[in-house]
Amino acid sequence: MAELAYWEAIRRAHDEELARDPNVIVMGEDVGLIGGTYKATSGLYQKYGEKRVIDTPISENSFTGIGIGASMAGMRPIIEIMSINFALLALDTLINAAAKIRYMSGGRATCPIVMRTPGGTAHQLAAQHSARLARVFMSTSGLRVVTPRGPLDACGMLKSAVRCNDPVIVIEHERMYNLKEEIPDHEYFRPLEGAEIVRRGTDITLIGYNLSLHMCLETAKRLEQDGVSAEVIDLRALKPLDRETIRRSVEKTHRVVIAEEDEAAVGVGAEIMATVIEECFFALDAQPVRIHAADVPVPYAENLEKVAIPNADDVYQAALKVMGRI
Amino acid sequence: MAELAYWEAIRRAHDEELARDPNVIVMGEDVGLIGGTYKATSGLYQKYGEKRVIDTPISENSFTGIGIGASMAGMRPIIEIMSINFALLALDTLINAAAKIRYMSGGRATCPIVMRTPGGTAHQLAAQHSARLARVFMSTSGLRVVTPRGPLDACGMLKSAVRCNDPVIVIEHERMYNLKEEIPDHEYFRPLEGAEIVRRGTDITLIGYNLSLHMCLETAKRLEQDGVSAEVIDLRALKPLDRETIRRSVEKTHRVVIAEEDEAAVGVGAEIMATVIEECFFALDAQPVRIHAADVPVPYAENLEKVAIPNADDVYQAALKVMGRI
Amino acid sequence: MKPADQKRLLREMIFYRRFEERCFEAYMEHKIGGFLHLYVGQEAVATGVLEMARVKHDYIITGYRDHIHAIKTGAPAREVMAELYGKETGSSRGRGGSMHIFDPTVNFMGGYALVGQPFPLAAGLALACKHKGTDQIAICFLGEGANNQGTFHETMNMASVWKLPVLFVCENNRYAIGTRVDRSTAVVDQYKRVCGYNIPSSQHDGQDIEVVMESAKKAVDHVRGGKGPYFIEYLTYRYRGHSMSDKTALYRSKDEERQWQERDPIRIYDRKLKQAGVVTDADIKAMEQEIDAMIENDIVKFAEESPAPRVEDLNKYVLDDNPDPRWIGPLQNSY
Amino acid sequence: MKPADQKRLLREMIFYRRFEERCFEAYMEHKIGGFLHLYVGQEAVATGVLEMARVKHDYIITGYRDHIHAIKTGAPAREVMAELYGKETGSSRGRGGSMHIFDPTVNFMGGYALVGQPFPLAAGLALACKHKGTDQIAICFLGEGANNQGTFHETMNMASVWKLPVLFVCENNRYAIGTRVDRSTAVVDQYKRVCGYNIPSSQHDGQDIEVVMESAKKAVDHVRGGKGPYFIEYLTYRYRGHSMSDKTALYRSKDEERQWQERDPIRIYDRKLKQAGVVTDADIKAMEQEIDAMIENDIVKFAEESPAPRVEDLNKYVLDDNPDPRWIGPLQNSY
Ligand SMILES: Cc1ncc(C[n+]2csc(CCOP(=O)(O)OP(=O)(O)O)c2C)c(N)n1
Ligand SMILES: Cc1ncc(C[n+]2csc(CCOP(=O)(O)OP(=O)(O)O)c2C)c(N)n1
Ligand SMILES: [Mg+2]
Ligand SMILES: [Mg+2]
Repeated sequence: MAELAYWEAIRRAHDEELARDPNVIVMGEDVGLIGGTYKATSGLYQKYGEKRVIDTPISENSFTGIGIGASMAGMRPIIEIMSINFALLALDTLINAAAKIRYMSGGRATCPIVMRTPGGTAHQLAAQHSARLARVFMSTSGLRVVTPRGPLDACGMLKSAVRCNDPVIVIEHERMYNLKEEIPDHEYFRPLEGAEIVRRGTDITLIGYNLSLHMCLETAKRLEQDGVSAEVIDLRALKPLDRETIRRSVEKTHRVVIAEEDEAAVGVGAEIMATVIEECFFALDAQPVRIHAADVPVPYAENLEKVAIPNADDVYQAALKVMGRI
Repeated sequence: MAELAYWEAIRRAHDEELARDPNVIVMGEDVGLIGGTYKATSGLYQKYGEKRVIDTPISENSFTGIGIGASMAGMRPIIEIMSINFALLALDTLINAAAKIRYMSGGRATCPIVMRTPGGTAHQLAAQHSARLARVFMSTSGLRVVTPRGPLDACGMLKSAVRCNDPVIVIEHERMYNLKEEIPDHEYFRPLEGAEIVRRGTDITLIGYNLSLHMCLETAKRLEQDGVSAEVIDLRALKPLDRETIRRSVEKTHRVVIAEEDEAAVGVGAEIMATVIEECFFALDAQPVRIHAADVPVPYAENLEKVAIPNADDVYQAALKVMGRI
Repeated sequence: MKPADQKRLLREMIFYRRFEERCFEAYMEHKIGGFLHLYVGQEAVATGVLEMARVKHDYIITGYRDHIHAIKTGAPAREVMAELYGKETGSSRGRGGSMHIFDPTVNFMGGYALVGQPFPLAAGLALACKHKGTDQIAICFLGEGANNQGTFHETMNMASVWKLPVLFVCENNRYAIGTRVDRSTAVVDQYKRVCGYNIPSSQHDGQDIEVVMESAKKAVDHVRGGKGPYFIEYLTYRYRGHSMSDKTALYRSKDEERQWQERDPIRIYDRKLKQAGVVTDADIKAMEQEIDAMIENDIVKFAEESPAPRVEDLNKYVLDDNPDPRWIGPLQNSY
Repeated sequence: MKPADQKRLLREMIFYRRFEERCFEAYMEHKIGGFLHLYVGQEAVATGVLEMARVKHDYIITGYRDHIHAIKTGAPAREVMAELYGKETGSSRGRGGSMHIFDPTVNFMGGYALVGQPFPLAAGLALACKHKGTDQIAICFLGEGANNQGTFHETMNMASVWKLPVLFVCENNRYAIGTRVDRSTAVVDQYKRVCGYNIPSSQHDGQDIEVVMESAKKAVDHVRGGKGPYFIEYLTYRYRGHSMSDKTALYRSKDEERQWQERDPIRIYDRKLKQAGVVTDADIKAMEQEIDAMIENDIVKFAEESPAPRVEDLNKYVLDDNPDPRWIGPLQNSY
């Protein structure tokens, strides 16, 4: 076991898959020569050459489409979109093409691409660099969407994504790339489906994914000191969603807080809330609460940004409220 | 009062606004010479000329961006995107630009555009022509989103949208263009905010918008024969959402069914469900239910399409279930 | 070219014409639904270009006006018709319909409804060919209207920088729905629009199949020879409306239509072959009868008699229906 | 040009250089957050082009590397600095930051973070000018990397078809982050890339402000004269990394950097003016001192002392804060 940073774990997954399968290629802006904005592909261009690790022009919709076309002919492209904000430019090829080709061809054509991108608010990057678009992909049938919470999943899920025959969207986070975790030295995989109970508890269920999972973990620790036993679920996969794990947990705890970093309206939190209602309405002892960002484009000014996006304390306060403690 | 079809009502709104304000222009593919795919702009090119009613090339992202730029300099462009599916190509200018320019300029620049587009499944148009993307716009702060249910709102809300200083997304529906309704002969406006109780009732609240509102109305009629008094809410505006009207209704009826045409995952229905939970959890006597499409790209074959998208009977069955009748 | 081949090509074009006209009828009878875009008038382009390609070896891709491209590539015509009928035996198992004919068994990689979307997909197919070192190429057929989409520019640039083996065939039929090319486009000669990408290009008559074949051969050779992409433009015309609901009178004159009718690719070719003594009027009549019979008795019959998809299969083909549990799960240490 | 103007321009360029360097320092001191893209090395382009425009009359728009374009257009430098400090007195009220400087009072219509997005916005501004029949034009400054975006193609075509009064200024500094232009682009001379749109274009040295002004004048005259769009390319160089975290050593040589340092626009111009006897070394020294003092005592002081936005105002500016109830509601016949 070695401790790796999140970006190193992604890099390792790329490296292993590139070494194994000549049909694996990597594409994106500045993923090659300079190794990626977050170093997630560093050294690979030098190791595998410019035909395998391809620096693209600033043409998101079409380089994504090229990856999709290549995947239809047997390649396994890993496409990096430098920031999820730019993915809006590539939604035609991702949603109108990749997500639908298998279905509309009656299963005769497939698009086994992986699209990786950091989504989320970093620090003062303002409205055009702070999008959190997980919801858009999560609402698209024909896609898989995963959100690795740390290096273990970042490496193991990316490897599974490359092997899987469906288009997979991997949503990372600019504020998680330096997060560290021990991961096995030997090759391993982590499945693309299934929520995970990352902490067991009996009094309340805290549900998060990606960065918001860490807010839930922090909250659980604080709640422990208050004598509240919180169960924490990492959704891991937003599509398909593991409704069963959510149901079982809430049926046990009877209380739930859902944390996400995005704005409320039609967000992942809304879907989880609806899922809780559909799966275990009568098991609830308190109104479920979702924690989310303010309904504003993300402001630049530090003080405004701070109140615009949620933090661990917001989750904690919500949990206290749901527990009837305040 | 004259009875107008939905497309005629839209045409009339265009005509009145073009006649009134020289800064109003219309842009889109085939909106000019041939008068639009759904005739919504027919005759206007001939009446106002090619400088006011502009046929654009097939360049969705940029002609939308041109409309946005023009609006920043005082124009009032009404942009038609021929089908909401193509709007995925224009999300960069709509979401990254129009929705955020006012905020990120500290209120100093504004984008008073209107973007009209038909969204929804028509008849056997298959996966790439059946998108229902209301959810994407509804989750974008900085936009207004409205969904006129009939000619009265189609004309009156479009006129309000042209006058309003915010970017407004108007979502129409291919299966509603021939729907008829009496509308006043004199000029009138319908507000861009506020849900509307289109039928009063006491036992259950049915919530819909756009096409799904009509499923709710049909259901209410059937329920009446079963002795159930259904209240029907037309959301009308998805953003900002009128939470108050939803709350008051559900507090009265204690039961709710939400109907939408889109897939479930992170859809408008999820947000309405979450809203109901947040606003009146303790008033509920039954689990709220959402009716939605199957989680598949829309198939071409008639029999498959039929089961893939929801219909009025689905809403009716759900209502019976919520009423404890089945 | 051998007379037998010439005769075969004439027969093919007549077949394509009749096939499309039969689709029109079936649409009127409500047997076919959705949008239906017919290829009538443009037959020489797909027929001629694909005659010069190595079908079932090269990758072919196009837009929504795709029936004939699919058939000439090798997709069984009865499966194409069954697709239009929304049947389980259809090219796309009834899931795609007219705009989305797929047959990867012959490397026909689909018809797409989003104007401009096939450009990058084609370049991606070509990237795969180049990567694997085969001598396959990708051929992308699209209309002149599609060239205004951003994907045109982005893809031309990348195809050129990476020297991808892709042939772009522009079927310039002068209209994008109701918009005549000069009303939407600064440079109307489409082959001139690639000057900013260092891609060779040329423009040809798209109504004379021999001209099409000769020019396509050069283009295909260029691309297969490893010299990178090529862009070829054919001047052609669609005789019918854009789709079934379109009224051409709103945007073009009867006169113009008549002029182009005189340049009908089938008439041009049959006249030529008759003059050369390759076929007689009687041959053609026989051909037509044989074709019509085949369309009715084989193609339409197959479509009519095939079963619709089972509604229980609604959720099939959304994702891989038999995924490997190692990649998918379940997760072991959860509930 | 009068010596006084020459001297003023030299002073302006020195001021822009010092302003950006002061931003760098403030960033290091954590006074400025987010992404910061500096214009050091490219000063002659914005200064020269905008000198030839009618600022506060014409519309100006650009990308994220926008401080200097804003200031030269007439946005108060202290408001730009206050914006970087995230203050309520900032150009964008602290909401936008470095990448989103706005000052519509002088028709500076913003900096944008999405590469390629300003192309259509600029054409839209131009459409408004044409529509209103004023003699205003729109000027769009972007890098060479942006030209690979689909919006470039789509916008060039529409600007040309509609003969919009828009000047596209391409600041070709050879790199898009770490990607050298020839690694991403089939035709590296950017002015040649508009050949497919019937838009006149030209390429010039971007380091010599007199060359910039002369060429820009012609381009501006063309556009203002109603002849439609023009595309002008300037060859230039950014001396610093793309943004603050960028290490240039990963993609370019010290040697190359040194060569471009020798073509520093400020040195070129001060040498020229000294030779012509317009300024002396002492004048320049005095200028620099005056500038530094002004930056510290006026600009930075203003930014430092200005208040941050009030957190209660978080929801301001999302939509019109004082909408007309006739359009917005409430709806009368509801609850
Ligand atoms: C992205 C997108 N925008 C608009 C449309 C609507 N549309 C369908 S076909 C078409 C015209 C295309 O013209 P052209 O490329 O010349 O092909 P043709 O129909 O003439 O074969 C348009 C605008 C679409 N399907 N996709
Ligand atoms: C749509 C989009 N894609 C990618 C990026 C990331 N990005 C920011 S600047 C840049 C390079 C732009 O280069 P160029 O246009 O030459 O401008 P320069 O930075 O050299 O001034 C890239 C790729 C972005 N901001 N937006
Ligand atoms: Mg055409
Ligand atoms: Mg550059």
